Amino acid sequence: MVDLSVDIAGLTLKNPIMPASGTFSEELAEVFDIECLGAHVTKTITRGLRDGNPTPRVCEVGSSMLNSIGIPSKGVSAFLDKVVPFYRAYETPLVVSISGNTADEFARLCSEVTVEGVAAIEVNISCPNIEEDGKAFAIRPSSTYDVMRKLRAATHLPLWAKLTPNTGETPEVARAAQEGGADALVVANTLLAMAIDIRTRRPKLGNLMGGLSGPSLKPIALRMAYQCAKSTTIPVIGCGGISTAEDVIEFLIAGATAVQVGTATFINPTAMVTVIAELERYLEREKLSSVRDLIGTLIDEEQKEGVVFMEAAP
Amino acid sequence: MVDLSVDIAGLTLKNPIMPASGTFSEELAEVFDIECLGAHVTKTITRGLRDGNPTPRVCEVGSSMLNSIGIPSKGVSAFLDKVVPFYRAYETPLVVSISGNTADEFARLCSEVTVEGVAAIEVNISCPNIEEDGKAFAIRPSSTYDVMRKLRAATHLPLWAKLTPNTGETPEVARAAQEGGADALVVANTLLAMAIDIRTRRPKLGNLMGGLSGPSLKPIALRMAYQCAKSTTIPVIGCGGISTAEDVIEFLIAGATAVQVGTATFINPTAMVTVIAELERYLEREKLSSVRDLIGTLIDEEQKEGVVFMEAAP
Amino acid sequence: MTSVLTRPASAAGGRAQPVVFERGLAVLSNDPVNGEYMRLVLAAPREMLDLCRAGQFFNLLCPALGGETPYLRRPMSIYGFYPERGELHFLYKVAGAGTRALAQLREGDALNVMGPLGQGFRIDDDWQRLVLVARGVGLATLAPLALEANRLGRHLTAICSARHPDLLMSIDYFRELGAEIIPVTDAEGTSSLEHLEQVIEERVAGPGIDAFYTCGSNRLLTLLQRIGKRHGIPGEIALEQQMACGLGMCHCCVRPFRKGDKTVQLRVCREGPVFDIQEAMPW
Amino acid sequence: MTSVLTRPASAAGGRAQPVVFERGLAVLSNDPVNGEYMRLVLAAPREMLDLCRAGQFFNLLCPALGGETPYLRRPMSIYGFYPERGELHFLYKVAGAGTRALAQLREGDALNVMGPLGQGFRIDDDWQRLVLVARGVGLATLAPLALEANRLGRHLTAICSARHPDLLMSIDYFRELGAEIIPVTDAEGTSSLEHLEQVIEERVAGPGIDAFYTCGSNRLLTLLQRIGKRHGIPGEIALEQQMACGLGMCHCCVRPFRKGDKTVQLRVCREGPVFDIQEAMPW
Ligand SMILES: Cc1cc2nc3c(=O)[nH]c(=O)nc-3n(C[C@H](O)[C@H](O)[C@H](O)COP(=O)(O)OP(=O)(O)OC[C@H]3O[C@@H](n4cnc5c(N)ncnc54)[C@H](O)[C@@H]3O)c2cc1C
Ligand SMILES: Cc1cc2nc3c(=O)[nH]c(=O)nc-3n(C[C@H](O)[C@H](O)[C@H](O)COP(=O)(O)OP(=O)(O)OC[C@H]3O[C@@H](n4cnc5c(N)ncnc54)[C@H](O)[C@@H]3O)c2cc1C
Ligand SMILES: Cc1cc2nc3c(=O)[nH]c(=O)nc-3n(C[C@H](O)[C@H](O)[C@H](O)COP(=O)(O)O)c2cc1C
Ligand SMILES: Cc1cc2nc3c(=O)[nH]c(=O)nc-3n(C[C@H](O)[C@H](O)[C@H](O)COP(=O)(O)O)c2cc1C
Ligand code: FES
Ligand code: FES
Repeated sequence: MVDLSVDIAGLTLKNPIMPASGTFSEELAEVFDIECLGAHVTKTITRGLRDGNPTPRVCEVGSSMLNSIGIPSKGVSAFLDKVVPFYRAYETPLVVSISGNTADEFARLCSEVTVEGVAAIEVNISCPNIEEDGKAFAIRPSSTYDVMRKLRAATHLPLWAKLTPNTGETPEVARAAQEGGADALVVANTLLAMAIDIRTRRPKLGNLMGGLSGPSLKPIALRMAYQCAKSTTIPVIGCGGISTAEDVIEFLIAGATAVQVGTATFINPTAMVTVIAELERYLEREKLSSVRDLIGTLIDEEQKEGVVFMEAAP
Repeated sequence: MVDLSVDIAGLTLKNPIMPASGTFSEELAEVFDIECLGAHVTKTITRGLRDGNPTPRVCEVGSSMLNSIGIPSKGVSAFLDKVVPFYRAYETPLVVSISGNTADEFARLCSEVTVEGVAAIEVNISCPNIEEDGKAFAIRPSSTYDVMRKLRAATHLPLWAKLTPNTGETPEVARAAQEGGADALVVANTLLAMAIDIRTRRPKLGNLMGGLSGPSLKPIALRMAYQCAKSTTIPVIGCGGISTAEDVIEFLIAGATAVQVGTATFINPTAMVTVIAELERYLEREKLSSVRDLIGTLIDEEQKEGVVFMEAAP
Repeated sequence: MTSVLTRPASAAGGRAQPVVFERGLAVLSNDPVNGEYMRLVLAAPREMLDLCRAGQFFNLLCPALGGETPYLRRPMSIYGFYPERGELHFLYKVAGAGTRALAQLREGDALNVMGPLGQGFRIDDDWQRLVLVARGVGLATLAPLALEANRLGRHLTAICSARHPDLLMSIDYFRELGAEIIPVTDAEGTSSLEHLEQVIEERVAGPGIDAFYTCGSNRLLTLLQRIGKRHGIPGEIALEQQMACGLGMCHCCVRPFRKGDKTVQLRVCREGPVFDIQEAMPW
Repeated sequence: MTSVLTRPASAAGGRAQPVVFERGLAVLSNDPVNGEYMRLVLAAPREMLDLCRAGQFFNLLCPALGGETPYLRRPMSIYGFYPERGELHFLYKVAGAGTRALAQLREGDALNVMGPLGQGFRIDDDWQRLVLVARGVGLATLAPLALEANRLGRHLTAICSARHPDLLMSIDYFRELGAEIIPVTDAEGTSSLEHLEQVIEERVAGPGIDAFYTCGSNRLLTLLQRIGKRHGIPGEIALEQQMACGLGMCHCCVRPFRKGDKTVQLRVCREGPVFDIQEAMPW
């Protein structure tokens, strides 16, 4: 028997596989028993009601997708009344994803979701900070640090900071998140992208632009997960284009302690179930007794000077 | 007969299709007559001799690739003695790509390549600025502006600034490039990424990380090209994942005046020839007399508030 | 995975039970129906077919065939489900990458499907005289309603609209199930809204209509909303929207609906694809 | 595209002429040679085959078959080229996605190839007694050298190394072309470096050796460098490196070489794949 459990800042997960926010909900329990997952991660909510973006909200690009769902939200009280109780029936830890357009509103929501039944709070700091220039908090180290400080003060629960790939300063942002009080980093959210229907000459998304997710994102998210693991001392949860056990292993070797599976679930609703089973078989084949023996085992000494802090390709 | 010609800051190209720096060289003339291209763009050179990065320098990721060639360079005099004369045999304008790790070295090279036979200089400001923190010049508006000012003073030739996708501030960087003196923007270079061989637990690239190019990059580069066209008044040359005439049309509709084809040439060495022919056929079918009638025709009024300056997806 | 027979209430205290299948099914046939449509017949297990309801759909993982590489699943209405014969039918129009790939499937190939999904049509006990109005591929969605009406012994009139009489599909199918057919076509000049309104008003005045069913078309929606309001006749409409998950997780498939004086966004894959005709909003 | 017969000097003042083909060729056969290798035979036009030289390679656009989606082209040495019969042969080992896809090709399928590429083997006029030493799939690269030697009327000795006698390929082929064969295998304990050195030294002392040819293996390289230096015998080695463009544009395929007291980076696809054996550096 191999040990699949991992520890994220004091929270033990029975395995390192969990869904990515926005690609999972109660409905997936109609396809398989979601108790098998390492954690349950809910769609980001905001304090107030929000409609989300105009349709079409998704489109296909190559073997990946763009989305501009926005964050439709029924508000915090509907969430506490309906969603949190659903997950109480499971032993799997519940991770609640939240967001806000100002640091104070964000922090207030953070304290409001600090309730029984919630095991950790994922703070989606990839959303626009409307008090500054509308850039996401996690684009710059300074705004990351500031918002994390306020969030830290608002809860005693573990805080997972979800970073954005739309930055040239991943290691600096990761360090700022840790210094601001993050207990773990989720790396990463979707990458801003666009697609045009050449017949209609209209954007394929109602919102003009949207976030790229799926296989195309994988090498970028993997690079970021590696950078974050190298530049901080808190656990990194990899996310981006993961759809097979090999993808998971790549992220673990790069230094991630756990991973989130997003778009792959849309293509194959039981993707996470398959990945858990195959990860277990892989460890058995490799004669590793614990999945933790994989984490951060990348052989990278030869590239010591490396490019950990270099944001420029060629 | 449709008119394929476009104007890039006073330089007329017979068609909007040209190769991307680093994916083209004299050798391609052994496959087809390169006189058919809109321009010839050479691999980035630096002033001094450089070896480039350790091997392996490329790997495949999904239907795209990573490279960490680095910038092996025989230096400026070998370039002026051997490469520039080769292209004098062609009428197609020659665009020379240069780079430097300090603004002064960069500017000096810029003036050294200002010679007869060179029609424009592409300045690859996606390379690390070693006087600051090693981040590429084009990651921040301020370093972009500073280096462009020095480059502008070093030549009378048209300056094309090549931007990096490794930033959260594309519109600001684009504006800084224009203010600093760029005559056109090339959008964009490769995106920093990584791949790991799970059997050997080593990075697939000798340099640990490398740049993502090919189809996966397209929706990201398209978004950037659109942002740049919206936020500046100089021509934008789209680049990233372009491999078909449809891709070209998407970039032109988004606001690009011309495009560069990179990785597609590795897969299909005559990709540019095919694209030119198909673009012509498309215009005929659509009864457009000039390719210029496509540029910037995206129907985007409904998204007025848009996200032109929003760097945060969902 | 596994299944139970009823769809659980998600919010209730207990754990949800798996009721949606994700499975590879064997292709029995995949043939053109006329120039524009194909019918795909899959061998499906009884327990999956027993869960199907008219108006529901499946999300199909279109194969990488013929140079196409569709990525997201494609939603397709159930065209027919036959628990006795173990068959699941789809009727589709070849539109883009996904359906072009579907069209390459040959007998014996496998196709991964997920479903049944969404809410099917409602047929209240006192709805005896049903009228469906549909055009083109919309008939695919409404076809199993005829089967259901037949099973329940209701009277069904199918007003089938098409560009040309050649394109009128499912007519024989509807007729076999005892439905009365009113074909209307552009070619014959019988499919105009004015003519349709007249035909329907005559039935309202004559035998009477207890409920309307339609799908997809904006013009038919507004027409039936108007007639329905005028005479207090209820109705339902099946709607389409771009989908990703098909399950209700991603919120990409929303459309606006009128609930009293509010507009709410509902998920076509979850609260739909069948909606109250008066709540649907023209687009 | 089109072609001329000689490779132009790139740097010269005039314009370069197209000499590299990129074309879809029909598969004539694609069969296993033994448990590990496959031979692919393509129908190729005369003007392409006339340009081929022993030691050159093609860059193959492996198809998306069998669920594989190789992206970059895969370099493959010319195993045989027969202008008279219109055939181009490759011998390959199934390794990863690209060669797994190649292995799915059937008679009549098309395969897009680009080439011939790179510099082939040199056979100087006074090199009468040639010795090639190769192992495994390296024999693919050296096979056409036997053909060339035969055409030029040179004496060729082929020392063929393998894990097991079953895996010794191309032996019949070499023999047909009048080459003398010395098979050595791990199974028989005859493939050790010591034994090889002894075998080669005997030939140097006996009939004499004018030039060595080898490929790919570090061990064979250092052995032949040593023997070559000792006796002043020139030689060539065919090397491999990851490639993208195959033409010389991308600089990803470099390896270090000794030129005098300097180390230079040369492109395997362009300055190679065949290099002077003394300039090659063990890795
Ligand atoms: C609930 C539901 C039931 C449907 N039932 C049927 C049916 O029985 N028969 C049939 O022929 N068609 C049906 N459709 C439409 C069908 O889903 C699309 O024709 C199909 O997805 C087109 O895919 P494509 O790759 O061929 O076309 P493309 O245009 O290449 O598709 C590109 C993307 O747009 C989406 N898309 C395109 N058209 C539609 C559409 N009308 N609705 C939703 N998404 C779309 C695709 O799913 C894909 O993600 C239904 C749609 C929905 C939502
Ligand atoms: C000039 C030259 C001639 C060659 N001739 C032959 C031959 O005649 N027969 C034969 O079986 N093999 C030959 N090879 C090796 C052959 O190119 C690889 O086996 C093949 O590319 C593997 O591809 P894959 O997708 O099956 O394997 P993967 O391991 O999945 O390939 C992944 C990537 O690595 C590259 N790669 C893997 N192995 C090699 C290698 N040894 N050399 C260069 N790139 C590699 C692939 O091209 C691809 O880009 C030659 C290589 C070179 C450079
Ligand atoms: C439809 C959709 C909705 C998403 N919604 C959210 C969200 O609400 N909050 C969030 O933090 N990330 C959201 N994401 C991003 C995912 O959580 C994940 O970071 C991203 O998709 C990359 O992972 P993947 O490639 O595995 O999908 C969403 C992604 C998709 C595709
Ligand atoms: C092998 C390789 C080498 C490259 N070298 C350079 C270079 O020297 N200078 C530069 O500005 N861009 C270089 N690039 C980036 C390309 O010019 C181009 O911006 C990028 O590849 C995106 O376009 P593509 O997806 O069409 O390849 C290189 C790209 C590749 C793949
Ligand atoms: S398609 Fe995902 S919620 Fe409807
Ligand atoms: S493979 Fe591109 S230079 Fe050799």
